[in-house]
Amino acid sequence: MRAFPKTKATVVAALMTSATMVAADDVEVLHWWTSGGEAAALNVLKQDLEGQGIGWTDMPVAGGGGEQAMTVLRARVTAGNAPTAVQGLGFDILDWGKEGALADLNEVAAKEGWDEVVPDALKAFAKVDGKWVSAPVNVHSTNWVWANKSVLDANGIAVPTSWEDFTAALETLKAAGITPIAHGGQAWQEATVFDAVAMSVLGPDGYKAAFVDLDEATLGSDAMKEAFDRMAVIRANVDDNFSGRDWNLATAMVINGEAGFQMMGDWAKGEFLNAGKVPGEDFLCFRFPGTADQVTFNADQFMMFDQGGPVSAEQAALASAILSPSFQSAFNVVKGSVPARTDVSDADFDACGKQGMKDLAAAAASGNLFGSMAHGHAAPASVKNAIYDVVTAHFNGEFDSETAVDELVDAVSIAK
Amino acid sequence: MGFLDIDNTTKSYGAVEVLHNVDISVQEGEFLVLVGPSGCGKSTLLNMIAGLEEITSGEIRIKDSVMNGVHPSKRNIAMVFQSYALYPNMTVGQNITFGLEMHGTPKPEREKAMREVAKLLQIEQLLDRKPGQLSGGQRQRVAMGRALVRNPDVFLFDEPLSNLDAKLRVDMRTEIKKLHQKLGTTIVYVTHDQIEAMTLSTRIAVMNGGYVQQLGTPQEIYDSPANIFVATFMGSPAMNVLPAHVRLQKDAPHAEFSLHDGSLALLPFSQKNLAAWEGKEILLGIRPETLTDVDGADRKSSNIAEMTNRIVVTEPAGSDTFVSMQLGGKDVIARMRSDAEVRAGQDFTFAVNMEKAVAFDPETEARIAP
Amino acid sequence: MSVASQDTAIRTGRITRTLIYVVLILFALFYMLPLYVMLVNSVKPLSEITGGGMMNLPEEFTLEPWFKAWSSAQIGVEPTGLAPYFWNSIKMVVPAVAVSTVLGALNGYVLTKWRFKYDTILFGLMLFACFIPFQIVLIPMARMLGLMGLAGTTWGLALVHVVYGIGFTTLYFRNYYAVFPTELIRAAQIDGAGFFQIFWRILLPSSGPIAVVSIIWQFTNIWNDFLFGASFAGADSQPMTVALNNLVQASHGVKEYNVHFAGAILAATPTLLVYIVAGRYFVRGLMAGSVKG
Amino acid sequence: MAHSANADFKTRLQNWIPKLVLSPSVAMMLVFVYGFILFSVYLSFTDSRLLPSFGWVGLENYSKLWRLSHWEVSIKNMGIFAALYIVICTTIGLGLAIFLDQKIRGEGLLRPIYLYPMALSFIVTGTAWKWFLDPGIGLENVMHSWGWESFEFRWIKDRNYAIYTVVLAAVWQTSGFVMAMFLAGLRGIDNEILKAAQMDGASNWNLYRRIIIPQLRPAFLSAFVILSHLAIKTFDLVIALTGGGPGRATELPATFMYSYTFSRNQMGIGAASATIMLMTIAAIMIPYLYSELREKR
Repeated sequence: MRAFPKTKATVVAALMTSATMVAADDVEVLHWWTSGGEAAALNVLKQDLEGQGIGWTDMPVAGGGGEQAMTVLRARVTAGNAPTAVQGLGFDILDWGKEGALADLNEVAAKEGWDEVVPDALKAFAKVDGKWVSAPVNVHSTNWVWANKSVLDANGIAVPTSWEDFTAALETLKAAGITPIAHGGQAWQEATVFDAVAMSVLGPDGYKAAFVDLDEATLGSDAMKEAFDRMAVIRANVDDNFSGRDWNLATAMVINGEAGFQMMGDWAKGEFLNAGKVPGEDFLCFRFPGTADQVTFNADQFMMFDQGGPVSAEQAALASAILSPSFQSAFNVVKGSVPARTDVSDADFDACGKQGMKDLAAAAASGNLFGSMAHGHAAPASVKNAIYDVVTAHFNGEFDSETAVDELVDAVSIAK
Repeated sequence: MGFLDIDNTTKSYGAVEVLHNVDISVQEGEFLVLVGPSGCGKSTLLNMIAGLEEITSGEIRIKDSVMNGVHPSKRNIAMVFQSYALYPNMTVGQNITFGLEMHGTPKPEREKAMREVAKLLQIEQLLDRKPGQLSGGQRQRVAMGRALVRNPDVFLFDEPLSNLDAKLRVDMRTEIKKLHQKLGTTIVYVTHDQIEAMTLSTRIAVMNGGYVQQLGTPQEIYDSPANIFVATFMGSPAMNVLPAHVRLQKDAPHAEFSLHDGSLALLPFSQKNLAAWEGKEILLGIRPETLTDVDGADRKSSNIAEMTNRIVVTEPAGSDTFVSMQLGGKDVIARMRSDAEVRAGQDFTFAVNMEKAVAFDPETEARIAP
Repeated sequence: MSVASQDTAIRTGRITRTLIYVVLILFALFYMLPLYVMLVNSVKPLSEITGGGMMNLPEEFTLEPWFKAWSSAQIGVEPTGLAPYFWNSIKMVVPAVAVSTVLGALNGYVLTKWRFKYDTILFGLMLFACFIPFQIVLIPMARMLGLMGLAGTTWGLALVHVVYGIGFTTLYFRNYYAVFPTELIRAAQIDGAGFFQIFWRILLPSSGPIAVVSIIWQFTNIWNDFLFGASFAGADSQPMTVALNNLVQASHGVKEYNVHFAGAILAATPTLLVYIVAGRYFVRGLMAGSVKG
Repeated sequence: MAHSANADFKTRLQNWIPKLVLSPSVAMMLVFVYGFILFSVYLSFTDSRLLPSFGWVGLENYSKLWRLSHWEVSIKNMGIFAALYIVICTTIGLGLAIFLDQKIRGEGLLRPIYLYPMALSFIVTGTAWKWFLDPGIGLENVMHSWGWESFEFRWIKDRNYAIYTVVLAAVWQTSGFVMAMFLAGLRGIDNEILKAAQMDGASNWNLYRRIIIPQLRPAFLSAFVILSHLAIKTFDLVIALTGGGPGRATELPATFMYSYTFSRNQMGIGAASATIMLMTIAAIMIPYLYSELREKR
């Protein structure tokens, strides 16, 4: 595809011009935020727009962390009927941008000074060829560990800061008859864990070389084998019943004290809060041991699809509303993530939220902010899924770490 | 020019010709029966008259207008089907008037016509029933009613009686004949039953292998069959056919054939033209009713010959007794009066009415005498 | 065409019969199991479910999840429940089922009673079309709908379902009409009925059993379809399955399983009703046509 | 034939109407089925990723496809799944139909119970099955709570056995439908033949084995067609039940194709797998269709 960007762009552009659009002053929004909290947060945005006289046509398609919505999007674009705005993640945005399907938001971006307040690592996924094409909503960071404080206290475990501490803690919990790690056996969850483990083993440079540059030497290195070995250790500390479990059920195990730790993105916090738990008192959040300075992130954004011509007033209004500090704060307080711009007040956020914002700012400043491989912010979907295949197969015991490394190199080369 | 002309008509499916140059002219008021074994093409011909099958070449005319390519409903014909083809979802009344309705006849007229036909066929009490609630005979009447109500130029019947039991079949046969006599309409009737053909028709077309083998009155067909096929197909029991040699004795041609013990019988022909066949083999056709006991022989006949032969089986059938024997190496059946005293194994003297005997060319199977 | 007598003439002994009943009832339990799980858990408060004991009867009976699923669950931005989507589905399913059934009937009629050269090959092509995996048609279909100006409309969606349904409806009706006496068609022709008159007056009134099969088959398939519904529906025409999916698959947040199950049963109600009401005729219809080859 | 020009308008129209009536269906089929199949086959030779693209790459997608262990797994799974699914559904369907045909009291109640799973989509029942099969909350847990502590049923968690749970759920969904087809077949058999065979002294077993089951050939064939078509299209079930897991242990060609075409932006490979799937279907169906349709001529 990259070999023929130009032809592709014209094809899509041709599709776009023949598009039949929703009524002039409506925005049609394709998204997969259908759970109560998310939808409520999105409703804030909707009301904001309606206040400006802009109607909101809702097009929710849940499933597979947006996969289903991406399929629908493809059908819509092919039909020449692209929605005005579409929730998008990482490389999907870049791919659509390269297809020439997205609108140019530079005007509104310049007016509102987005370039100054959005971290560079995030901008890499919101701009294509120097043009703003989508409006980031939030930043999730994915290298969190969630722990049940009373379980840790009861077993005399302090917050682990190194792999060795961590394995020792796991041993202690196992000996105490508690499942050390709550885990849901789905490919993306395993990849989320692998993300953090790889970061801790390979370090920031190695992580980038392996998952962003797709460097074969790094992918096939001994360090990578070490990462797989650590995955095996984690697997050994997961209960037998993990396969196919939803992430929130794994979180529930930590909440209920059946398990000690869970490695999951910051959205897990909502589960604790919903269960009436208080951060710092009932549960702990900390970065995966060995990744204290790094933040791997994924960011939800709204891609603005080219409606044939200059960006419409409605799209600009929507983008501007998304990036307004008030919405960023209101939304992210609910969602558990942190704002996409670094100048938002942390007043409304809880302890974990405050820490998240601080971490993000620090990581962004020190060059330690990385797109998460597991969540499609390091490599394109094909590579991401190829890595999923290997990680999940290894985690489920299909092959050992050595084979896993070979498979990884091979799978990435096919998918590249 | 007849009322219904079938003029040099053929029918092919792809490369296969199934009807060969059929030529039949039917006069108004005639009752033509197409008879033959299954697969002989008789139903195809009927369907071509009806317009249900296309005509490959030739012409079919009704009342002098060409029917090729004319839609069935525009030919002013009516048809009674073997399965009666009553519309299962309609009442008897609706079945009868459906055709009129399709032709745009106003309702009062339809009702009137329906009443008349129902009265004629004595099915008035059935008008509100569905076909599923009727007996076979009743369905048959409804099917005829449906045809009659249209008052068509030509009636077509496609084996209408074959789904009825034996007794009903005879009754309905008579009924159809009466109806024809009363209404005087032109009828083309397809059957494989030669008795129906004989009893109903004014003329018969015997068909086989896609050819009309013989077209004629029942009497002609019976007495002077054009070939062995017609001879054996028409009549029950079938005509006996046995190989014989022609011998001249006192200049008169005689038939010579073997009896049960191999000895030869020599019977005189009535037809002198057979002298030309002297010494050659022919096939001799003798109808069972012309092979009787001496007392039962036809008195009016001028040529009764006698021979003695052994009886193999006797089959008393009430009105007649059938006797089988060996003649010319074939099983041959004779028809006796019921009181003839015969028993199996007996050597018996038979009378043969040689006036009615038929001779065929063994090569072409065509009749050579009379 | 006549429907043969009901039960077999085979006789069985007392012990065999008891065994047969036991097996039949065991299978009935097996088939009922998931429905039981769904029903029982849809009338429990969420806490009882997450506390385990999936098979247990509810300690506290509540219809709350049902009301919530119907009218106030979060489907999109607004907490509308499944109700509006229910009508979207109806608006799509009814025309799609009607059109595909009528087309199937007409096709079956032509293919059996108005034979022409190569009709068997055409039918074979139609039949083979039933086996196309739907995933591969998404993109080209989207383009076609866009070109026809039907993208994102209920009509477009109905068209898609008609297209991929006529193979089966044609199969059903063709097999059924194949044993329908051709003489009836001929009689009607002689009576002066045209192509459509024969169809409406003669054939269709006798097509009840097979129409039931075709309608059941199409109704269930179309109602339960998710892939086409999600891909080709517009924002205001998303069908029930897409809404249910949004309810069940909500990515982050608390999973209200009781509401999910209640919604699932609600979404399945029309198809269940169709099976219960028309199921009696279903076997009869299958008997009359589709399994007779 | 000179007179055929006289054929009245109605007659000529009548000759064309059947073809006219058939033509929309034929046109739709040619475009929306065969056109799309050709398109998809074409895509399998291109470098299409996110959207269709027309850069010719020859057989590259196919060679990549066969290097993917993931694809091999899905092919192998298809073999296991299709074979077991078809055989078990047919067996259960036939068995239940025979049993239900013995003048059973309550048939009117049992029949819809057997049939109803077909009415539900797997978006609906997938979760219920997932729960039921889950050792933590499902059958195993229930058995334990009923006191059978040693009971173990954790196939869905075991990558060697998970595919069998997919079979189980699929059988649950369609065996009732197959039952209905066989029941219809049984009801269509002439009872006089059975009576005759009974007088010949055939036991019930022999009666079924020698007389009845051979007469169900059309029902077997219909069942085979419907089951194989469902087996090939099985998609929702896997997504809802196992999501293809544990690991990738329950991937099927349909899920493989979907994920490569739509989630992984490797439309070329997805199209290649679709092409292979279609060829497989054709290899099974064309001989069947040929024999079926030729017989009916």
